[in-house]
Amino acid sequence: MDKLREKAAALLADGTVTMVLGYEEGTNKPRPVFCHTAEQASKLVYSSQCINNLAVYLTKKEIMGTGKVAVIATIPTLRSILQLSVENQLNEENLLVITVTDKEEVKEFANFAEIESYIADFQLKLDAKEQEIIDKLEGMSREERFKFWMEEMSHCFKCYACRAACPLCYCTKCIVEENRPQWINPWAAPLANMEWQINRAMHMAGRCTGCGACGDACPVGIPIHLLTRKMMEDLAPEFGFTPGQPSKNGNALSTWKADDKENFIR
Amino acid sequence: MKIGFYPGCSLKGSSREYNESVVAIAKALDIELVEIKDWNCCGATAAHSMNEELSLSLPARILALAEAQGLKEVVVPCAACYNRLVVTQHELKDTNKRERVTDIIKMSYSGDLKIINVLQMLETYAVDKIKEKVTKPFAHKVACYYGCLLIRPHKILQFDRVEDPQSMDAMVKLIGGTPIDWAFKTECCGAGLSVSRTDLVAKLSGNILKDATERDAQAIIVACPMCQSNLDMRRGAINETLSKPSDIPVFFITQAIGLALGLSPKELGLERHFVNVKL
Amino acid sequence: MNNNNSEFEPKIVAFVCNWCTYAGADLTGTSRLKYATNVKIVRFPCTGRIDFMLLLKAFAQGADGVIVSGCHPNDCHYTSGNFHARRRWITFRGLLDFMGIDVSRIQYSWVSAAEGAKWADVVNTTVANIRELGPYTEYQKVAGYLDKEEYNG
Amino acid sequence: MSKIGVFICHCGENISATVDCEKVAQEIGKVEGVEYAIDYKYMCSDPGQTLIKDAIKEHHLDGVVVGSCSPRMHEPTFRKACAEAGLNPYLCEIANLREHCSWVHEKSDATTDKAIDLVKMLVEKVKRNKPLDAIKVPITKKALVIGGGIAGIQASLDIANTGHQVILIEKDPSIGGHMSQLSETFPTLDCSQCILTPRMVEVAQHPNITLYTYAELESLEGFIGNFTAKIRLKAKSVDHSKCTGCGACLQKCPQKRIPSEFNAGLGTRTAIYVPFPQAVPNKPVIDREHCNYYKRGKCKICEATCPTGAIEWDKEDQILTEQVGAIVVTTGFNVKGTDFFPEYGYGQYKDVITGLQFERLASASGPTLGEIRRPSDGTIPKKIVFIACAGSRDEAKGIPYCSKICCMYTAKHAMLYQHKVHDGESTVFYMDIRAGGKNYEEFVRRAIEEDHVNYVRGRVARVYEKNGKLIVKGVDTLLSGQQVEIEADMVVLATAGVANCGAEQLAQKMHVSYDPYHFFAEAHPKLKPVETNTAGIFLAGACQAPKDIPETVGMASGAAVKVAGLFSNNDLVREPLIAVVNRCAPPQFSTCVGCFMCQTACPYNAIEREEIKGRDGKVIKTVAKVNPGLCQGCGTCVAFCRSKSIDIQGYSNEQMFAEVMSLLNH
Repeated sequence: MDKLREKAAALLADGTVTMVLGYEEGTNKPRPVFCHTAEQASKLVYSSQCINNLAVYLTKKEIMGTGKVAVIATIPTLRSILQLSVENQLNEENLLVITVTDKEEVKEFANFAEIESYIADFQLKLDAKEQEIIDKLEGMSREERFKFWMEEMSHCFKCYACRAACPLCYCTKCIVEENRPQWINPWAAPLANMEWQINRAMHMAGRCTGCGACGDACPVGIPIHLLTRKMMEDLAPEFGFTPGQPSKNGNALSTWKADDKENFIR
Repeated sequence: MKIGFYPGCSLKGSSREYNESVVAIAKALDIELVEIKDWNCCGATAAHSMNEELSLSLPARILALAEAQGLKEVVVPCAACYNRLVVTQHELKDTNKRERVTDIIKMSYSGDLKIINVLQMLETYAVDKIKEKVTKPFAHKVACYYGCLLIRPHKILQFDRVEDPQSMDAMVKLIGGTPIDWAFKTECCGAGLSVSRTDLVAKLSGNILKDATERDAQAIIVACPMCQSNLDMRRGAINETLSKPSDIPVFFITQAIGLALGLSPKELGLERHFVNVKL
Repeated sequence: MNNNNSEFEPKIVAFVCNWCTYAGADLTGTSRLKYATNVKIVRFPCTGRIDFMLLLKAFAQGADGVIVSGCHPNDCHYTSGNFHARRRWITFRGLLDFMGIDVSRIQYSWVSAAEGAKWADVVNTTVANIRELGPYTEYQKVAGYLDKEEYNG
Repeated sequence: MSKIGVFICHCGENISATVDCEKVAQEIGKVEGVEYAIDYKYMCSDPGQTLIKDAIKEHHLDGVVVGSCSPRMHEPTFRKACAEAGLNPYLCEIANLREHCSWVHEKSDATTDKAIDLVKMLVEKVKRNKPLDAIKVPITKKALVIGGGIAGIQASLDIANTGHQVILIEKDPSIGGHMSQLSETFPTLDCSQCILTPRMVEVAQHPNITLYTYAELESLEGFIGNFTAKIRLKAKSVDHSKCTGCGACLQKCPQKRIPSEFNAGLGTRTAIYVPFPQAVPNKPVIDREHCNYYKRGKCKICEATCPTGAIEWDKEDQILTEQVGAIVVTTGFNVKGTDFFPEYGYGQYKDVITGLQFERLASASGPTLGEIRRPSDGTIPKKIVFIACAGSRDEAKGIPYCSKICCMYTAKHAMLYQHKVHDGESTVFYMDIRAGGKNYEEFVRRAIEEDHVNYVRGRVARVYEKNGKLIVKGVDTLLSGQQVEIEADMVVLATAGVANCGAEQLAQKMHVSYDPYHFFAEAHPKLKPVETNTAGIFLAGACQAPKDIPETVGMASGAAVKVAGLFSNNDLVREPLIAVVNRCAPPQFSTCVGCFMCQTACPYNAIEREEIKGRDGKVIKTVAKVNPGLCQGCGTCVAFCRSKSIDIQGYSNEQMFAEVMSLLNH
């Protein structure tokens, strides 16, 4: 941990970066912190408790400013960073990515390619809890599944925390703000809520890196991250990509194969 | 090496020598033949032209038995049986047919049994063995006669080239023989008309013998009881149609191989032939 | 299933591409083949243009079934619009099914400009299927949530 | 508040027979925003159109919906009418009340109700239509012709003679194609080369034609009027600017036993070769596959003999980029080899040959200098059998279609044989004789009656060799119904005509569709036989289906006229139904966030990157931009864009959304 603080302090001190994105102690778990001075760097912490996906800030001009910024990235964060880079959202020059290895080593990445080879060793796996719910849902009849989700959706009050927490929801104008036409009604109602979630999931198809930030962010605990997660599991074998690793040229929906299945088409 | 074995009626009757030679060389080549228990007629009778359900159910039962007896692969020396079994397996890929037939035979049927003819058995499991065990090379000029049932319908059997097949020729080369290039490899011998229209059999088989002799073959090699009996048993009738009578013997490929392996003519049932075998 | 729906007339919207299925449906007409009146065709330039939201909107607006149809693979007027569409639908179906939305109410098909008869057949069989399934009240109830204050779970 | 005019057409009885048009008009009249609604017997008629024009002026309509036949029928008609009345044509929409309603339903209220819904749907759309202007794209007035057979030659000459530039590429070292291989041609028996070679020379000398032999299409991009073709100039290893075509090298080349393609494998050629004496250009190329130097690194005898030092050993393929406005594909066909026929000996009998090989035997420039001699032993066959439909019209062989030319050339072959071998005996086995064409039937009769060719109607079951003879076993199904067995010296198979090798890949390169047999597909079987479904790409000759010389030449001229027609305008007027990326106020400038996923989704690479710069010239953001020239308007990007920043004119999100809503909300 000291190594990390030293590194951050150094970077800020010699002006390599104008800010370090990291974590500090929070009420019950570490929370994001923006360090602008070497002193602030002493607050930095790093542990498996750090679950916020800091990549979400990297597309926010108001936070990033124009100078170079260092980000202390967990594995999920690294995945998001790669996806963002594929989607032309990051400027390699102005970003310095740091992580802490299992051996407590502070690792600085020279470029995105290095990040890619680094995370290649970490497969993205569904944890038991998620798998359990998915299995439960798949065990249900279709009607039951619908009931389940409607029940869940009826709790949603459209706070869009899911959107705010997702590093890949960086559109300057989201479809829910589109009113010509009004694709999705703005008010919170089961249909509008569901339509919003379906859109979110479809927009994540082939892009989601499975960090689960959306699910964690939901104040009423709707397991929305399962929608994208499940889709990832289904599509990966179908379209031949590895969950959690960005597909360089185009994603699942912007590409095709002549022999994609069509057993459902007459 | 264990393989399931379906002899069929011919091999137990008119073509016993085929059975004897198959068993004999299998032994010599360390292939253990496991005869399917309680097997029945393959339906290569009137059945397959008279009654579809029957023509499918008979072979289906055989296949089901083999599956039930835990066999993965079955060798079927008789070309007619081989043809019926494979064709049935093909037909039963159709779900409706399969349901109907399994309902008739009241047995479970998966359809993943591998059905092979003698040539396939030899070329898959015995080539090297044969090479090493040949003691008396079968050094003769021979005409390999495949007949129709072994090759056709090609789309279904998927065995060898539909015209001018090669597998038997290869076997013969293997035991030191010289297969001739001739025209009647797959022409009709008269087949089932053996009894009802002997005259036709005489004419058709006649053409075959004629071409073989004219290209001075010393023997004809077959892999089908029907062909063998027509060419051999009907020789008298055949010779009446020929300007100059033919006395060339008709071997089963298994007999030829048997001889090459040094088995005695007796073990191979050569004395049962009508046209006596002097080479 | 709902067999008490003999009187029920399903509302079905067909999203078709301009070059194959729309033309195919024209051929159905010129061939004077008859089909059910339940289906109304919306014309798109290409299946690649068909937004999944429009399908949801159709259901929300009370459609009991939806047809999506375009050019056969390799016949797309825009060479690959239908391939993109096919991927989209593979993804979309999986998601809907996971959310318990009845994908059997969406009939995908390839109908070429030459397949007038096939179009009539697609329409008639789809109408029959939806009749069998009955009205999509399950979804419409949710959609009408704000209108009638009677949503329960 | 929009003012829509709705015009319901009875189409005589065609619509009104099952749809209550009057009621439709009334009901629509009540729809919000509909200013004027009326029904009329024939909207497309002059008075009908006048009705629309007058209404537009009188009621100041800002949108028009015509409920009539399919828009594929009269959309242009009515849009033109609107334009004439001063209304932007793209504010006019057609509700398909005939093909999609009246013709497919019985007379009933349901049918009328559906009609009303369909019109309502379009009313809702029109309310959201925007005036659009047709897009004008300049046309590059230069044509690319692919394939230098008779089709390509004809097309090139015809286009060039209209004063336009033509690039003709041919994959072989010489132009001429299959026609140059033929001996005499039916039905007049005039020498093929005698009529062809002058054309070949004309091509080579034409000021408007640039000829590239030994060249293939590498890739094709762009669209009608504006294609970019990359052409691979295969290395000839001989500098044709230096080579005088003296042919000294050909004499000296030690590799002499290479089967000659031109002689269909019956003759041989050297490794450095000119395919045939009359070749254009008449200069050699080195076949690197067989050349000693390229194989073993030594030889170079040709270099030593070449007086002008034209040999270039390490010459590499060149890629040439050309801008062209139109393309004529004339890549021709091929014939199945004898090895395609197990029943005729898997091609192992030397004296069983294809029709094309017989052409070479019969040709004065052929390996036997026009004498019919057996490939096996060079003797003159006294008995010859021709088998028509060898492969063609044979489901089992996977070629169900008729190759069309075989009946005629088989008759010709038999005739030529009889003329050359007077004591010879020829038999033709046939299924039917298809001799449709001017003087064709007469030609066949002549073969039968004057040259006494023995025609046997029936199939040949087997051909096998026996003491030097080919035994042809067949059946005469016409009279005797008997099996026939002929001891022939030679057998000629009229093997099926098939698509040329590589046709499939070429089609994919050019985005033109093809049939299951890899022949290129015409845009319409009757009315657009030379067009493909890709605008600006045309077909001629046997690459579309097997056809004879006159038909090929006719088709080639047809394609040439299409090209000339296209080139008669300076620019191409295209429908403005294309995608556009939205714009909005700074600091956003556009809601596009520049993820550029749409780039991978676009089938036409029509989406470019546009940098939005501030006053200081610094790049504020990079967003997507649609190239209106390339965009074909499929809208795949629209459905794909997450932020709905890209939309397509004429099928916009608002319009489609409104249509769907209108269909159901009642």
